[in-house]
This record gives sequence, structure tokens and C-alpha cells, in this order.
Amino acid sequence: MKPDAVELLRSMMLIRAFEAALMSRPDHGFQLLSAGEEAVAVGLCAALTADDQLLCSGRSIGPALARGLDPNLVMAELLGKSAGPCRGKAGRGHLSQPAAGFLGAHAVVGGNLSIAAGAALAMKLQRRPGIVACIFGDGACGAGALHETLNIAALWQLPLLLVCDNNQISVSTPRSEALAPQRLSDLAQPFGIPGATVDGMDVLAVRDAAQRFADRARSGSGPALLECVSWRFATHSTSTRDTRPAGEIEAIKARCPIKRLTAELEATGHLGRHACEQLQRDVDAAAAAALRFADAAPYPDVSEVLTDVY
Amino acid sequence: MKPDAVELLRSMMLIRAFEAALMSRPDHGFQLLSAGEEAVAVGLCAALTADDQLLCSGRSIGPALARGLDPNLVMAELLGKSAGPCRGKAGRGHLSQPAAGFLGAHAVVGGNLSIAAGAALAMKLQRRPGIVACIFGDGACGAGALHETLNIAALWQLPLLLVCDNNQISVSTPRSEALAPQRLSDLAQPFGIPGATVDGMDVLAVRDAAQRFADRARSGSGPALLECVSWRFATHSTSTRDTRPAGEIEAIKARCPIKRLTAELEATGHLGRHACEQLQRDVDAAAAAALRFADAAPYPDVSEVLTDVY
Amino acid sequence: MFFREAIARALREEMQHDERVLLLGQDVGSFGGSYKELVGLHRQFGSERVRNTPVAEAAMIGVGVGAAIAGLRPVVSITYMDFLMLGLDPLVNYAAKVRYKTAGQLHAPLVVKTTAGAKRQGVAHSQCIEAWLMGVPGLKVVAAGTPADAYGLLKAALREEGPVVFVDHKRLFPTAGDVPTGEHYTPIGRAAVRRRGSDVTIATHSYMTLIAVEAATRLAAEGISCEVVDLRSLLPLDLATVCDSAARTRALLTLEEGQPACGVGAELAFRAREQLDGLRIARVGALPAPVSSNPVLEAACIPDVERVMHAVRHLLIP
Amino acid sequence: MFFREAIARALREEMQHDERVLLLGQDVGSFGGSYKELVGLHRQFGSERVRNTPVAEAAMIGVGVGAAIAGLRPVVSITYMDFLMLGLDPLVNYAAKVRYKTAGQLHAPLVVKTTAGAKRQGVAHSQCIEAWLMGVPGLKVVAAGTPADAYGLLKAALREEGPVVFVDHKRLFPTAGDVPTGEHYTPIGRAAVRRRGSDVTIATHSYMTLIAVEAATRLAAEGISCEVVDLRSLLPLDLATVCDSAARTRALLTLEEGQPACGVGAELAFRAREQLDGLRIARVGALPAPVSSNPVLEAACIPDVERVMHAVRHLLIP
Ligand SMILES: Cc1ncc(C[n+]2csc(CCOP(=O)(O)OP(=O)(O)O)c2C)c(N)n1
Ligand SMILES: Cc1ncc(C[n+]2csc(CCOP(=O)(O)OP(=O)(O)O)c2C)c(N)n1
Ligand SMILES: [Mg+2]
Ligand SMILES: [Mg+2]
Repeated sequence: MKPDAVELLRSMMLIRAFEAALMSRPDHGFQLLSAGEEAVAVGLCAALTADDQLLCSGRSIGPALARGLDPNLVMAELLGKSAGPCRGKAGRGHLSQPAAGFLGAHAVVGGNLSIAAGAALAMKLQRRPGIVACIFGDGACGAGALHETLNIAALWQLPLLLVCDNNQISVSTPRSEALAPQRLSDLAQPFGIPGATVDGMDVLAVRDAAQRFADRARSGSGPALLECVSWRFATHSTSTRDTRPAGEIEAIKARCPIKRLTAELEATGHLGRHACEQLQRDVDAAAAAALRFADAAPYPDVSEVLTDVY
Repeated sequence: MKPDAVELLRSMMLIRAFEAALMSRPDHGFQLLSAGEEAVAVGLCAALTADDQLLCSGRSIGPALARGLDPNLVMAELLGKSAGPCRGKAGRGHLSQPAAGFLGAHAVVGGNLSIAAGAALAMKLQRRPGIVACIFGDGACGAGALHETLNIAALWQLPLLLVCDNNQISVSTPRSEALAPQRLSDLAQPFGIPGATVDGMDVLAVRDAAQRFADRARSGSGPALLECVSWRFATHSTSTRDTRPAGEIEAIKARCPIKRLTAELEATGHLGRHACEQLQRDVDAAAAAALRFADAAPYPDVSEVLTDVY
Repeated sequence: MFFREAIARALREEMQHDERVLLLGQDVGSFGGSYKELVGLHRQFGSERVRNTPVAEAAMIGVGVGAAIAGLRPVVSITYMDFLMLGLDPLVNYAAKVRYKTAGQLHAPLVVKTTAGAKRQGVAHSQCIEAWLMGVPGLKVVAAGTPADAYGLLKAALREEGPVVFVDHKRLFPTAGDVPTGEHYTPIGRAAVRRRGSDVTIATHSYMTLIAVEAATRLAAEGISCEVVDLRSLLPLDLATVCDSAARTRALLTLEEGQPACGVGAELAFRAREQLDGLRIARVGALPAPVSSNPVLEAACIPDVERVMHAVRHLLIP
Repeated sequence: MFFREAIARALREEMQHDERVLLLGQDVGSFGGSYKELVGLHRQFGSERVRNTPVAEAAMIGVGVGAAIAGLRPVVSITYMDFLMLGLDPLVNYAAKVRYKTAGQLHAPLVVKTTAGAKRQGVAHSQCIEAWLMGVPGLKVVAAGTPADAYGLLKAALREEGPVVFVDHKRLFPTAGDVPTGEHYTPIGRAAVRRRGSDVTIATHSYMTLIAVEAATRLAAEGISCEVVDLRSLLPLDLATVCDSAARTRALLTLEEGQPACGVGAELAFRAREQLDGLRIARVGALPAPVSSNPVLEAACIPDVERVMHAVRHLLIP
């Protein structure tokens, strides 16, 4: 087991704690939570460097924090405060901080795929060292955008890592009702793009697969499609009802990627109970601080309604 | 060799003769010709029945005639005359005659794919015996429409036969520059849809493959993707310049599906030289008659500009 | 009855009447639609006729049109009007033109139901692009402002021979209002006067009708009498009702939630002035900016009661 | 110089100046564009910077925007404006909003070049939907009517910080006109007076400018003096130039090839009347029908010199 596994654990725990803190402010409107899917974002980001850029779907809290964005700023943005990197204009669904390697979220399902390809084209033509990674849901795999992007990425051998966070559901629609392919990573095959499917609840498996594909893209060998099979713990958004039976949700929660890594680290002696509790206190404190920071920050001034349009 | 091979030959010859006649009227504007690709339309249509519907791209002369539309009416439509099935409103690119099993052409590349799926859904839900076939170009394989349609067709097990007339070029862009997949029929694989690639210059091969997939769809076993590798003899449209070197075009023309079937039929004794010449006279006469019919027909009245809008 | 229930009722009745009616869309199944406006339909009609689709707006509309020309009467639900953009090709380039280009051989009785408007969902889930559709010959476009019209217009749309876009609104689903218990159809192409008045005509549609009525109520206290016309149908436009009203009031305020540039109000103003010389006109719409999910910025961007009141007062300054 | 050559020249110069400029589109390579308006670029700049794409309008614009936010200055060629519909999601929902939603962290210097208008290509290759774009904050929209402006506006578009849609026209490519040999930029947001006159102002854009000038020439023989304003920029609109002219003539005819409903003329009329009380206004646009490839029906549908002359005469009846 690599030494940075504890860091991955901390990162996942931070996301979970951050979302718990966020949930104490339902007055700020609905949010799309990453709980259950932390391993996908964290595993992927472990394979990215400062030269790279990450894009994602509207389910963006996990990706943003995994990419290393300051929780204070992320919380401010989500609550619509001007201390956010987008001055509260993006809010949920459109969070970004390009200077931190996070081209960010776009709430149109599948909408970020071709944009990520374009960013990868720029990287390649400008001979910059980075690659572009893009996280999207299983839902996006029904959209033509994936096909068009796979084809162009393959033709132009773009340094692009497409990561499907397949939580097996789109709002209420189970993946099986919306997607004919047995394995979503097979969609890459006809284009000659390498694909792999990994357990998205296993952060180390995600990281290793992402690392392999990222190295490949970095070396100029072109794009890849990584499918991470995960489970969504919460409802689609915090204002959406769940159609899954309560028992099923309990079973899903038992597969928690945080519990799983914790158990592994404890079993292999890489993490003691005490250190684990300390981690929890740390991330809880960071989340609480983020909420305090965001609460203290002002809303944007009403005049900003007309700034940065052109 | 099946006894109807001579009929297939006649159908291909009619398309060729029809287009030659049409070309004597450049004053009517550009046309998208099917020369070289007759075997695809004719082979497919040999597998369709009166219960079925055919859709195609803007390159629609071959498909329309192969489907059995009256050449007189087709010519009238192409020349914008009110004797056409669409009263000259459709003209090139949008020709149709649904009552004859030809839902017809749509000049948006890839635009007919999902429409064909919808028609197939109607067939299925209304428990009608027919299937829907849709011819599209290699160019359309770069469009997301194909992906979305394959997925839905597979999920809903639609009686849909998708036929890619892969003439290996889109306007001036060679297929290799626009499409990463090695075999376009592989695009069906991830969806669990059967696919096959056949020689699109061999009308019997096209017919046999189409028959197999049509029977399958008819029996309720769902969609299929048939790729027919063909060659475009003419320029993209009659007003477009060619970027292919003259020598290449000569080589292409040597692969003529009509010559090929004629030679086979002659070699196997199914067709004598005399019968062949008679066929040629027949189709030439039919084409000339079509042109006379169309020439004699009036243009629509100017008042028709506002009819059939709603 | 709630607006959302009126939608479900209209669909239920039409699906009972006519086997050819079917519903396609994301999460239209047991989930019952993003705003519960389809609750119960899946249970009653099953997965054949109430079909969940993938997230593939282009194909959803394409499949809808294809099924329509082949004999069904599909309703395609596009959850957010912003994503209608993804399906404009089949809607505009095919559905709206198929009757014309086939000289009447084919027609496409398709209803596209979609939800416009802002409710804290941000730049790509808030737009109102109904004005785009008003320039598409071959389409009809309706937008209900009350539960009764949600019911009546949707039923009328399902009896049309050609494609109809039925626009509802996030903020309308939870509103309540009377819906006659007997079956009825709201004719497409007829506006409704929501409030009588004599000083100014406010012509609007969808959720903004509620804003207009509220502004009218508050302006009445200032001695200003507003007539509120709910357009209901945007294509065709009921110019007669607007002009009848404006001929009396001599002042027209158009109000829309979307962008005013090349908007509903611009069109209405042009046509009203062709009929009524010297009519005073003003328009209110969104500010020229994207609609943020930010509570401050969203509220600032889209029209509210204060802005309508201000515009009316300003219009009436002699 | 031909209009099509002016386009190639603008791109050539800007690609020489700025390595970040690249061209993406169907058949933009050695073929040189569907109207030969890109001839020579591929030979000069190679396949890295002049890239043929698959037929995938959505991804073409998406890739363009993505490259733009990441540091390039792409020109995406969408052969026919009808197919811009397929790419409206990345254009409207992303490119036009990215500066706003990131509060200026990102901007998208993207030019979408597309060809509008009818020239015997039928219902799905003839449309003019520029009015839709005029209601999209964050976009700029220009439409050249002369070779000099094709050159100057395209160069100006390539120096913008945000997305610009550059609309040309099938019937303009083979037209000729003077283009200054020195490098120049046509400022975006400024209309041009193409002909001076005193009785009526005709405000138009793109190919219709030629129709307007021709109508003006023929009306002069009847003693009617038309001033022709070529808008050139549709978003932003140069209201000042139109109003300066209309303030003198007291009559405004708007002319566009697209649908007039919620069109360019409706918007211009609304805004001109806010400035100029009692201005007489009429508009000319396509008839409310799809544009057939049929020679009789196409000609009947879109505006021609006769219709413009008729509308001017009618407008000037006291
Ligand atoms: C083009 C488009 N259609 C519909 C929606 C509405 N919508 C928002 S999130 C979502 C579910 C997407 O599912 P998936 O891609 O699996 O992502 P997940 O929510 O599971 O993370 C949908 C349909 C949208 N945002 N964009
Ligand atoms: C969506 C769309 N984009 C672009 C065009 C312009 N166009 C017309 S035909 C054509 C070539 C299509 O190639 P292919 O599908 O291979 O058909 P072929 O012409 O070879 O029969 C193109 C790009 C179009 N009609 N539709
Ligand atoms: Mg999902
Ligand atoms: Mg081809």
C-alpha cells in the first residue's frame, strides 16, 4: 500500500465532513452531494498534477475539494457568497477555479465533455505538459456528446482522461433503464481508445487506473475512458425525493469508500484508531471553519448582476 | 444465385440511367447523385416489404428508386414540379412518399436516425408488421445522433435496421480524417446490437446481410447496424469540386456495382448480352420518359408558398 | 387543484381517450416528473406508454417526431427549456417543416412539454427561449399561467395536427387554482383577460402573469387601473384581445421573464402598433445578463413586482 | 476583391499575427470551405491549425469553446446556420455564460463563422436565425454585407475577448468590392450608411443590404429617396446610426431575410421608437413558411426588390 493512502483517506473524509456541514444550511437551497462517490474524485485527483485541468458535472463538491480547492472558498461559492472563487455567481453546479487546475463544473449533463476535449487540444497545441480530466455521470453516457468527443479525442490523440463516475442512476432512472451497454467503458472500444472499469468505491483502484491512463496521456499516447462504478448515498439533490427503497439505501451505505479504506489501513497497521479520530476532528474542524468563513462573507452586491457579462 | 438478381441489376441500372438523364438538366440546380452506391440502396430494398418504411439522407435518388417510387414522380420532385409526391416543395434532399413506404430523405446529416427510431417505436407499439430502415452516410457516424439512436434502439429493442452507406468520404473529408473507428459497424457492439460490414459494391452481399437483419428485426429481436463499404463516383454534389485525383476516380469507377453484377450474371449464364442490352434500353427509356414527364409538369403555384405550413 | 396536478390530469384523460398518446422523457416514470407533474401516470399506463428515456434531448425529440409521423401522438418532456436547445434540430428542422416539405403527406402531432424560468438553478437551468420558437413557422407555442389553462392547453395541444411546444414554469407547479371538473379544452390562439382595468394593458404570459396581477393589485391602491392580459398562446398570438384592451387603455406594457431583445414583447409591440396608432408602449424583461443561481443576482436579473410597478408608473407619465 | 477572398485574407493575416488562432470545421482543409472562402489557408498553415472535423456541430463548438478558455483563439466554421442549432448548447449555455459564471476567471475568445440565407438549398439549409442570438447576453453577433466588412469584421471578431458569431451569406461569397490594401478592423457595434437619402431609412444587414440598395436605386427613379443603413453588428446594435437617419427621414423600414416574428426588425423598431416619437415603421421579412428549394416558392418566401419597393411606397403614403 502506497504511503499516501492516508492522504486519500483524509481527502475523502473532508468531502464527507464538508457536505455534512453544508447540509446544516438547507436555507441556502438544494445541493448535489458527492457522498458515497468520494473515492472517484479523490482517486482521480491523486493522479493529477498542478499542470493538469479538471472538469466535472454539476455534482462537483467532491471533485473541487479533491482537486485541492480551499474549502472556505468552495463553501462560500456554494452559499452564493462573494468570497467564492466565482464571487457567488456560479454557486452549485458551476463552481470553478481555473488557476487551481479546476476548469470546473458545468451543470449540463454531458456538456463538459467536448469542452474538456477543447481544453486538451489547447494543451497539446501549445505543447504544455498538462492533461485534462473530465468527470461525468452514467447519465451523460446516453448523450451524443460522449460519442462525438470520443471520436475527436481519438482522431486527434488528445491528452484527455474521461472518467465516468457511474453511480448507476440518473435522478431516478436506473442505469439499466437508460443505457444499453453492459460496461460503459466498452464505449471507448470502437474508437480504439483504451477503457477500463474499476470499483469506484475503492479509492486505490481508482487512483492506480487513473495514474496509468494519465501517464499514458501525458506521454502523448492519447485519451482513455475510465469507468468507476460507485453508489450515490443521498438523493439526486437535497431537494429531490428518493425512489429507492430504504433498505437498498442502507445496503448502499454499507459499501462506504471511507469505511473501506479506514478498515484496510487499520488492518494493515497504517492507521491507528487514535490517528483516525484525529483525522476526523481535523476535517470536522475544517468543515466548520469553512461554514463560518462562508457565513461571514457577504453576498455579491446587486450591481454585479451586470458585471462580467462581456 | 437467387432468381431475382436480374431485378436487382435492373434497379441499379435504372438509378444510373435516371441520374444520367437528370444531369442533362443542370439548369435545375445541383443534385446529390448515388452513382457508384446503387448496390447499397438496391440491396437493402430487396430485403424490405410493403409494410416497411425507408428513410435516408439527402443522397436520396438511389434509395427512392430502389424503394420502387415511380421515376416520373421522383424526377418531377427533383426538378421542383408540382407533379412530384411533395408537389415540388421537397426537391432534392427531402424527397418522400410515405404511402409507398418511403418516409424519405432528410438533408440534415444524422438527422434521420432518431426519426427512424421513432417510426420504429410506432411500428412496435402499434404492433404493425413492418420494420424501419434508415440509410445514412459515413459522415453521420461522427454525429452524436448515431450514439443516442443506437442506445435507445437497443434499450427498446426497436425494429430498426440502420444502414451506413460508407462511401468513405464526406464532401471532401476522407473517412479516415473524420472517424476513428476501424470498422463503423463496430459502433453497435457496446450496445449489444449486432453489426456487420459488407462490400457495398456487391448488391447480393448487401441484400443477404440486410435480409438477415431485417428478418431478425421483424421477428422482434431488435435493431442492427449494417455497414456497406461503397465508393462515390461523382463529386459530393453536382456543383461541388472534387479533391480526389482523376486517377483515383478512374480506379473507383472500375469497381462499378452494375458492371460487377452484369459480369457475374453473364458468367453464370443468367443473363445474355442481348437481354442486357434490352435492360439498358428499358431503363434509358424509363429515364427519358421521366424527364419528359417532369418537363411537362408545371411548377407549383406561387400561392403554395403558404400552404401546408400548419 | 395544483398546476402540477392539472398537467397530470390532462395527460391522464388524453391517454385514456386515445391509445396513441404516449409520454417520453427523463424521469417521467414512477418518479413522476421533476416537479411531480406526472405523478400517477406510470402506475396507470405502464412503462410502454410512460417511458423513461436516457439523457439525450436530441434523440428524445427526434424519436418523438418520428413516432408522430408514423401514427402516434407523443408528448416529449424536456425537463428544462435550456435543454430544448439540444433538440432544436429535430424540432425546428424536421417537426416544424415536415408537413410543408411533404406537401401534407405527413404531419407531426407532437407535444414538447418543457419547463422555463428561474428558481435558483443557475445559468443553464433558468432560461426562457419561447421567443425563438415564435419565429418558426409550423410550430405552435403555448404557455399556461393557471392550473385551468395548464389543463386546457395541454389537452388542446394533444388534439393538434402539428407540433406544439407547451411551456410551463418551475414556480407555477405549486400554485393552486380552480379547474372545471368537466372535461374542457382551452383553444390555442386565444388570450385571457385576468384582471380588468382602464389605464394600462399589461400583456404577459406564464409565471409573469402572477407578477402582473400582483403589481396591478398594488397599483390599484395608487389609483392606477391595470388590465392584465395573459397571452396563453404565443404562436399564434392573439393580437385581437391585446388590441381590444390597448385600444381602451391607450398604453401597453409587455412583460416577460426572458430576454426582451427580439422577445415576445418586441413582437407584440410591433404588431399592436400596426393596429393602434400612437399607442404608448414599454417593455419589461430580464436584464441583459445570464441568470445566476445567486439569490441576490437572480432576483435582480428577472422582473419582479417592483419593476413592473415602476414601468407602469413611468409609462403613464404624460 | 471577392467577399470569399476577403474572408480568407482576414483569417490569413490573423493567423500570421497570432499563433493562437486556429480554424476548425467541416471541409475547411485543402477543400478550402464550401464556398471557397477558406482557400489557401490549409496549404499555408497546415493541418494542425486548419483542422477538418467530423460532422459533429455540437462537439465542434464545444471543442472550440474549450480551446478558447484554455488559451487558443479558435474559429469554428459551421457550414450552414441551420446547423448552428446543433451547437447552441455549448454556444449559449457555456460560451456566452462562462465569463459571467466564473466572475471573469475565464473568457472565451471564440469566433463561430456560419453561413445564413437561401440559395436553392431547401428547408434545412436556408435559415437565418441571427435574431435568436440577439437575446443571448454574452454573445456578440456581426453580419457583413460587403467584402470590406467581411474582412474588417472577421478581424475585429478575432480580437474580441468573448464569443462572436460571424454570419456570412451564400449569395455574398461571389460578390466583389473594394477592400483597402492596408490592414484594418471594422469596429463591432457600428452600422454603416450605404446610401444617403431623405424620405425613408431602410435598416438591414447581410445580403439584404444589396436588395435594399437596389430597391433604393429603383425608387429614386420614382422620386423616392431612401437612406440604406447596413447594421453590420446585430449585438450590440448601433441604434444611434439608425436613429440619426430616421430622425431625418421620419420613416423606418426594417428588412431581413429571416422570419420577422421576434426578429431583427421587431427589436430595432422597438428601440427606435423609444427614441423617436411618432416614427412611421414597417418591416419586411420572409413569409411565415419554411424556405423550399423550389425556385418559385423560395423566391416567393424571401424578400426581394419588389417587396421592398412596395413596402417603402406603402410606408410613405401619408
Ligand atoms: C442536458 C441535460 N439534460 C437534463 C439535465 C437534468 N439533470 C441534471 S443532473 C441529471 C442526472 C444526470 O445523471 P448522471 O449523469 O448519472 O449524474 P449524477 O447525477 O448521477 O451524478 C439530469 C438528468 C441536465 N442537467 N442536462
Ligand atoms: C448536420 C449537418 N452538418 C453539415 C451538413 C452539410 N453536409 C451535407 S452532405 C454532407 C456530407 C455527409 O457525408 P456522408 O454522411 O458521408 O454522406 P455522403 O454525402 O457521403 O452520402 C455534409 C457535411 C449537413 N447537411 N448537416
Ligand atoms: Mg449517475
Ligand atoms: Mg460519405
